[in-house]
Amino acid sequence: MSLDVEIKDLSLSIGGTRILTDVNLRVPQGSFVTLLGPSGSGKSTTLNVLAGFLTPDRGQVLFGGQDVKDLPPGARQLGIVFQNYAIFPHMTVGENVRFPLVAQRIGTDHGKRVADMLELVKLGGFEKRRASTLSGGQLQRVALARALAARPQVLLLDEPLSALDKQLREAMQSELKAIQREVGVTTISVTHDQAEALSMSDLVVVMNGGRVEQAGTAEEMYCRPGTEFLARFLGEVNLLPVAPDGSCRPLDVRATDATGRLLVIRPEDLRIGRTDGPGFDATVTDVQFQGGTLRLEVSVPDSPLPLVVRSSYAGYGSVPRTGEKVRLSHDFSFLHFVDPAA
Amino acid sequence: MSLDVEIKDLSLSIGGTRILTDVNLRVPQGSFVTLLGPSGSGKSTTLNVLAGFLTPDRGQVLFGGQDVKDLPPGARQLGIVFQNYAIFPHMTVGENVRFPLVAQRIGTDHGKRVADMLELVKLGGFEKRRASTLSGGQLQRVALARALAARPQVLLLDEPLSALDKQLREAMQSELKAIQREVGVTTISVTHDQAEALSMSDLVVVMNGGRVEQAGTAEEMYCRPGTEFLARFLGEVNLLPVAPDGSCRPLDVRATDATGRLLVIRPEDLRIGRTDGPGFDATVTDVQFQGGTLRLEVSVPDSPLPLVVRSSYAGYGSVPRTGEKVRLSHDFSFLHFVDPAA
Amino acid sequence: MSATDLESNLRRGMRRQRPWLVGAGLLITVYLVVPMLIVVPASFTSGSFLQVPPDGFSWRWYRAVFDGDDWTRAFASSVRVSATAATAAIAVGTLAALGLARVRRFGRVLRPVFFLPMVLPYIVFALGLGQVAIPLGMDDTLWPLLAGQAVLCLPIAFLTVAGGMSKIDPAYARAASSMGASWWRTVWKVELPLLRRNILTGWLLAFAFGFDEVVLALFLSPPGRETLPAKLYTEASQNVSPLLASVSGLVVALTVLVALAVLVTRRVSAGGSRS
Amino acid sequence: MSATDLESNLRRGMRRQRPWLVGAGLLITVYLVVPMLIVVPASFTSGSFLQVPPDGFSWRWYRAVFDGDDWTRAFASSVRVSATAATAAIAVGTLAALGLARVRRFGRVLRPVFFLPMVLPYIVFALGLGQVAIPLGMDDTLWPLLAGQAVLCLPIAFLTVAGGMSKIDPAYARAASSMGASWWRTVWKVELPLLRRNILTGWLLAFAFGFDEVVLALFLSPPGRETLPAKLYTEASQNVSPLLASVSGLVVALTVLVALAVLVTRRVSAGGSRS
Repeated sequence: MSLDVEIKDLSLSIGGTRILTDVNLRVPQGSFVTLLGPSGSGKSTTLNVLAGFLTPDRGQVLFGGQDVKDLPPGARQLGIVFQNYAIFPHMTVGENVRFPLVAQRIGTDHGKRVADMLELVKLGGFEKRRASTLSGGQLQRVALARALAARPQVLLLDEPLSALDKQLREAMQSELKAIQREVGVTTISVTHDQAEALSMSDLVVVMNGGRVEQAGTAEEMYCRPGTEFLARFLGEVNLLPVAPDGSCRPLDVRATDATGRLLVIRPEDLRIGRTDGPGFDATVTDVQFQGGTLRLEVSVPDSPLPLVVRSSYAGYGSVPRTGEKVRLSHDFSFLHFVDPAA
Repeated sequence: MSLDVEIKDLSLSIGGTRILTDVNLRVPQGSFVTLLGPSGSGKSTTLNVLAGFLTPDRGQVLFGGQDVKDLPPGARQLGIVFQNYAIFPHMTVGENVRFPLVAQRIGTDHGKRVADMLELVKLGGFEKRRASTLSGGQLQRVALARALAARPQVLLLDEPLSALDKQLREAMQSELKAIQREVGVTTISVTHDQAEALSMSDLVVVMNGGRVEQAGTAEEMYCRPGTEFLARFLGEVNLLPVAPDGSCRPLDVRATDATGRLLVIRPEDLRIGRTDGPGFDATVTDVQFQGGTLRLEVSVPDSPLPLVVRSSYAGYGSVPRTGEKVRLSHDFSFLHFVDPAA
Repeated sequence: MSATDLESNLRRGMRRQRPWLVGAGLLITVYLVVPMLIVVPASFTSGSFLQVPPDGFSWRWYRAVFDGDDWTRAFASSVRVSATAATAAIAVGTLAALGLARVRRFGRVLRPVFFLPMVLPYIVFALGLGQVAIPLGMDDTLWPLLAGQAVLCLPIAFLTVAGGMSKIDPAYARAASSMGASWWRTVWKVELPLLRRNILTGWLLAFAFGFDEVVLALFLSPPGRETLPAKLYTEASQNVSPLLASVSGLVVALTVLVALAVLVTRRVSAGGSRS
Repeated sequence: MSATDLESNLRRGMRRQRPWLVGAGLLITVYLVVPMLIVVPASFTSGSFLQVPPDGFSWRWYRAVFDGDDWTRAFASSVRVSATAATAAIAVGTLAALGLARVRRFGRVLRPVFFLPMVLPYIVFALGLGQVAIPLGMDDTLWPLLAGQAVLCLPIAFLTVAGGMSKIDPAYARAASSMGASWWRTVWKVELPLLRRNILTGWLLAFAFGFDEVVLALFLSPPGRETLPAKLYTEASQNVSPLLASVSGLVVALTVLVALAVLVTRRVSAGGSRS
């Protein structure tokens, strides 16, 4: 039913501008892969090449080992959820979901299939509703039902949740993932929302400047970023240069084999405590309450840049004030370094 | 220089639909207040009333005690940063910032004031640049410089950071707050971004359905929400109903004076541990890696709904798997209850 | 409250500062309507000469229009010609709007071609059509006139449909094609239904335009089948009788009816898209 | 890469499936241009009769145009009339576009009024203007013709400027007003500069339209000051000499020049907004 997807050495220029350069990507059968990147990184272009809306200059797009480069979008057995859903406004929900079945002359009992799909996305009985009477979340579900109706081999999601409110977006993340798992369709999603990418994907692919920067599981990418760009792009980070003697001020870390590189310390790896605790002295320069966590900036005598610390709200006892002296300690089980960007 | 702002019993209907109902609001002189709410809650409408673009049906808008209801926008001594900045594209940066000075015939040495303002927003020397050659972040700074050029008594921000990328948005939060503090202007911001509201504001005002739901500091609002709507709206929450006997399964909590109400437990108030630890048994049903924190859903024998737990990545030692048995404990210094929504 | 309502109210809020511009807008409206207000009352004169103000009130010249059958024949001829031309123009204009939307970059170059008929020297065009008709043996038929009017109506038809097309999210066509729909199914099931109100409006506007067209009608009407404006012109260049005013009054009434129909379709369309 | 480029490439990607619609678009273009391609070659005939195909090649009939001074006088008269009318139309149209943008809801009702001249029965309008001119003692001046042509050019002028206006973020005007700018400063310093290319395009289109207008010119031109199209018409209804074709050729050349100018201003404008 579902196929693995492979992109090999893909390059694409539009109007003389190079958009994609040697993009390589393997999406295992049935997995959920997210392309993540800043705007202009080429993630949407990659999706459009997969969909067949753009033809690459060079390279291959393989669905289950077969090159689909010359197949038009409609012959690639794709389901696509568009950013604004593209639910046909002059049709009912049922007619929308039936559309791919009729267009591709699939099966005979369309009514049953449409009902099943609407059941899957929890919109059972919505067949007769006009698309224009639906809420954003309902439109999203219809778009998913329509994309899955023709039993596609590959499902493409273009910023699938970006048009939803925060509350709904978080609820839909779990649900979308659950449906994808149930159907088992190979899924490639494009998003600029890190939380969405990290929490939904089996594999995250970070793109930058038309290239694949790194691909891996969310944990790998976050804990062991391969480049400075990646370390800065995913979440917040403190990057401490390792001095020629292997020291890494202000931490009591020795890393003689990593001189000149940058130590990656996430804000939640640092602990803040009363001045009588362990660690080294620091002064709080900024406090942001972020609901559940506190984001602190602290200045340390030896470090030119302030360090960012994220701590649980409950951890410190009370909220530190700007200017307060605290003790900073750290707590990590391994050291990870990246090379500074050129 | 700066004035306090007060809204009294403001009501407004547009085209027969009630948009605002009895809105009351006090913004102390020099403070930074954010109006937060879901779309359609009336927060933008309130800002437009403050700006003078909309005339309320009833109620007063007081700047420093003076009713400005009959003053046109240009006479209210306002600075406004518009959502898409509205930087005049046919003018240079300098001409944009000079615009309010010339229009209001303020001072004589406009060149000096323009240079100062651009210095303030770290765009010194950009006077001659065309607006069309600037990046999004630079446009945001120009908009701020222009809004502050005429020394306004009140600064209004309409989703000031929503057009920026995540990285830039977070950097600008601190900077915008710092500039506001330096200038000392009373500032009212509208946003749908909770993180922005919680981290930047002296006072957060949550609106819902055209009314003020609650106003307070970020911590008050998060830790002691007054209504079920508010508890659910800000961050994630577990709401556990208190049984008639005062128990609150599955927690070992007794609250005989709060029967029928809901206990508010934030995901970070719950601790997850090995099965040999303290607390009660739970089964992990969903794991989302969110970069630095894990969001878990666990099912508990006594609770119909799964509980949401947020834990530091480092806390548990390794990432729990779906289906794993764990022990759940809790850790809070006070109990807070809300009434269930009607 | 929709965003449009808010927007409209924000602008309304600004209005109080700008009565000048609003006043100017109203004056212009009056200026456009005044010539109509002169001709129509003049048609109700009971005298024998066309004059302002009219000499008493009577339906005399309206009765005169329907007395002979030459005016009603001209009217019928006009309706037939402009309905056919409008239908041809809307068909071609719709095709063009659909086609050009698909080749946007190339379309940007082609688009001005559709404005050509608006700046076309009518007489030159009429002469050209007449010349083409002779070798084709069609100089005594309605075909040259129909073809010519269809061309002249084309901008109005094209612009109306293309305006609707530009408001249709291109993702609809992309979605249909990704679901395996042929281009034909996409046009027929997705795009044309979404454009149907624009197509109706475009037809009505093209019809009204063609109905009033004089120059081609004068040069290309076959003898005995001249259209109403052509007959009006011929009569007017001989003597200015109140009969002309009454015919004009009827034409204006028809035009206003068509304009109202356009308004209604636009209103309905706006209402539909707002809900 | 801008979003527009991507969009255009996405559509280009779809093109391969839809050569039909593109073909239709090209055919239509040909159809619009063909009448021109007939008249213009015919003007180069060396014979004494207007015919297709032309009888040899010569500049004879072009020299004839410039031999007498009646054609050049008509040309000058046309330029004067249509330039004046276009200027009036663009002034009024710009004011109207600025004003109606400020009263959007009310503007939605008023907007169709600006389409009225497009469906106005020209003859009726000309008769009305002629009737008004008599009591005002202006029936022997250019004023009625100027006023009439200005009205007829108004839709083209208004639509061009209003089209530009609708693309200007209303936040600009709101921002200017919130910074204490009077409505006049907002119009002068913010809106007019942003509209200047639309205003230029609108003027050129209005000029081209007025230059080709026949009906009003015939009814309202004072004796001895008839415009080029009016003279063309009068000549054409008497005898069809190749001289008409050569004059037509010149008119077409001028029209194409204006159209090119419009294209250039639009290109520059598009380039400006893209950067």
